[in-house]
Amino acid sequence: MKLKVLAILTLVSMLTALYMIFLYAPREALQGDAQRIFYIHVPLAISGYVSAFLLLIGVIGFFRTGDLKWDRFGETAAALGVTFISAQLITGSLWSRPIWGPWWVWDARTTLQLVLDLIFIAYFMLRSYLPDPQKRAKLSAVFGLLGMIDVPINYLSIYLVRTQHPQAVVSPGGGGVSPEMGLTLTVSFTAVGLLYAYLFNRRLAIAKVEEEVDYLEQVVLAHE
Amino acid sequence: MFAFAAYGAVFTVIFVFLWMMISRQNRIEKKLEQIKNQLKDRNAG
Amino acid sequence: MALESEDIRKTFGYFTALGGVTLKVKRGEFLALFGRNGAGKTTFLKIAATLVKPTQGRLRIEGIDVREQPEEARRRIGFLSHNTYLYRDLTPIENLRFFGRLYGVQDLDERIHSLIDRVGLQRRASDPVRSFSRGLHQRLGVARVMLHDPSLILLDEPYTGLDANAVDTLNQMLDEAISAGKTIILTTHDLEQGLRAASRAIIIDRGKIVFTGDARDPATRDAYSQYIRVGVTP
Amino acid sequence: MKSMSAIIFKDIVIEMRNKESITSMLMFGVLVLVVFQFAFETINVERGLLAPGTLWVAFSFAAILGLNRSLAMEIDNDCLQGLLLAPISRGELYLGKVASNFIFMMIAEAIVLPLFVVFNNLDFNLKFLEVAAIACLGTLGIASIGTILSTISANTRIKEVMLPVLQIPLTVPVIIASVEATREVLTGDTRGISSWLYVLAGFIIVYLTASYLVFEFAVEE
Repeated sequence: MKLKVLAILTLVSMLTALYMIFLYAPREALQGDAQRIFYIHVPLAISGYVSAFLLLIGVIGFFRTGDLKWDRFGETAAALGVTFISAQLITGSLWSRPIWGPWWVWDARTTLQLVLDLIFIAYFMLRSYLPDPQKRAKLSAVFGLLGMIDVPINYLSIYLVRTQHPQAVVSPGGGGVSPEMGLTLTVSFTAVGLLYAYLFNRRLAIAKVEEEVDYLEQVVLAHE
Repeated sequence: MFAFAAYGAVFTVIFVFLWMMISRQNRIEKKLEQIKNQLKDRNAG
Repeated sequence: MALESEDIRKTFGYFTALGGVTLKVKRGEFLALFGRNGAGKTTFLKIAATLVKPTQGRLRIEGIDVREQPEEARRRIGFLSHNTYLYRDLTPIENLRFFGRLYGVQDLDERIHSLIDRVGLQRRASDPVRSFSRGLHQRLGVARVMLHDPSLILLDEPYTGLDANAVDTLNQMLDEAISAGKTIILTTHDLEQGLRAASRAIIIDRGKIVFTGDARDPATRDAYSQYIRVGVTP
Repeated sequence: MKSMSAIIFKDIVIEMRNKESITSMLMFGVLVLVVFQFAFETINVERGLLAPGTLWVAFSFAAILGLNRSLAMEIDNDCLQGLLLAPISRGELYLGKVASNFIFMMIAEAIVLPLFVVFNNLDFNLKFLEVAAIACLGTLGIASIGTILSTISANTRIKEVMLPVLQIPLTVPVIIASVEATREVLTGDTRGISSWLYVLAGFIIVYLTASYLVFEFAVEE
């Protein structure tokens, strides 16, 4: 029931956000229509970091309690992390091409997001080769922890490379920001946030049911 | 152009995620149905 | 008490390997654990050897709580399974020297030589273990277990793959250990070997103790054969 | 301390007998250097800028090979279980394996490094020693995280493939910092080197501590 309300809210806010991004927000003077990519790019990027944080919470929760529900929590966060960061990297590339020229610029944020994406993917690859739920939870929690404490160190090293090798880095939204743009960005943030919350809760619920069904299956098999 | 492509890509990715999620849900429901039938057969037999 | 377990439970995912085992083993006892494959006897032994952490329950080895002082407990345990945990590229002497240093054994070289003599590996003492037969391998495994003079010896299916000679050596060493006042817990599905020197016998099924009896009592044999035939003892 | 030295000594004796770990790392490292020479032969770029990258690609991939060998040895005949039975803490066991992995990587690198100098027409001078010092730090970073990741990957069916998948994303900071520090030494412009050394030291401290604490979760059933 709650999920349904959340789904409707998400849909409404997404449609509103789309309307505002393409029709309400003014055309940016320097970058043209390509600037409209930023309304989705920035919220997606933030949700990537949120995923990393939630995975860390799941890992710590699992270490403290040993409860598989924390494993499901972390796994869901990582799944959303892969999805949102991958989408965000594509939007970044499609912005970079018309504005900077190259498809891909190895600047600090892009590189960090890419590495984070790779860590999430490695996390899933590891899980897919561990059939036993308990062992999978334990080992992927260890990897998740090591991966998430990598993020700040990674950020530091990548940031240092950038500052020591100055490149043509144009900060996003080079032109002036009008109030309409600010409002559009806010609505877009809300839409992405709601979408994230909806997908997170739905996937978490599915994971829980899946575990229960697996359990039932085991019980049935045991009495065969 | 690029803006449309970007939003298209975002929606594609989210659609793929949703599709995978829903097919996973269907798989579970199927499995549950199977288990139910199995139990029914056993009680009948 | 050599070993005290209180309601030990272990689950792997949905599978319950041990469903609450409470067991007290006195010093100097020789306990034989019987049960079919997957009944939980190996899991129990691995928990007793601190290789596996129980999902629930307390365990004391020689009065030491395993959760609080795992290293102290491990110092008193010798564990032998059908895997001998020996490095194939090392010679018997090198293997024993390595484990002896991990356990902090005193007068190591002397001890190693006397053990090698006792298990009858004098002539092969400087060949890499890789070239050993299963029987020789297991003899060295026995030497590894005895190396640090453990007071609690845990044996998981030790007779698997042994030739008659090696079985004799193993039995002889177990008898010596018993007369030296050590405690032994052994799992096997070979009834004869299990009952040979044991003082108490236990049958585990589906993660629970279903039978306890004196090893010399004929009733134990009956219970075992019934268990094998019917599954669960009355 | 005693148990650590026992583990290191045991690994050295095994390595002297079968020579698997160091030979494979060495061969792989040299091959990487040679392939890079061919790959960049025709382009006209300054060698000093390119060389550090090739060196660290060689080091980090060779290290993965060495870690796989080192773990295969412990998995064979379930020796890892034997180590877990010993009265030493899981953390000590971890540090012992880190130390022996580090030593083997350093031995292989000690042979690859002079070849690197020869292939790139560099001089054997003080800079060479500085690069060796950086190699020490970078390798310790790789060994600290690689040791725990290799025990994780050992639980999967495809352990040899799983290790690089897990390890390479996590060692990005080590690779960046080591390459940049090496480059600064080779080009003589060492203004930023201290920050790279801090990154390396920070990485080593953070990962040695974290892995020391969670190693028991990685090895126990």
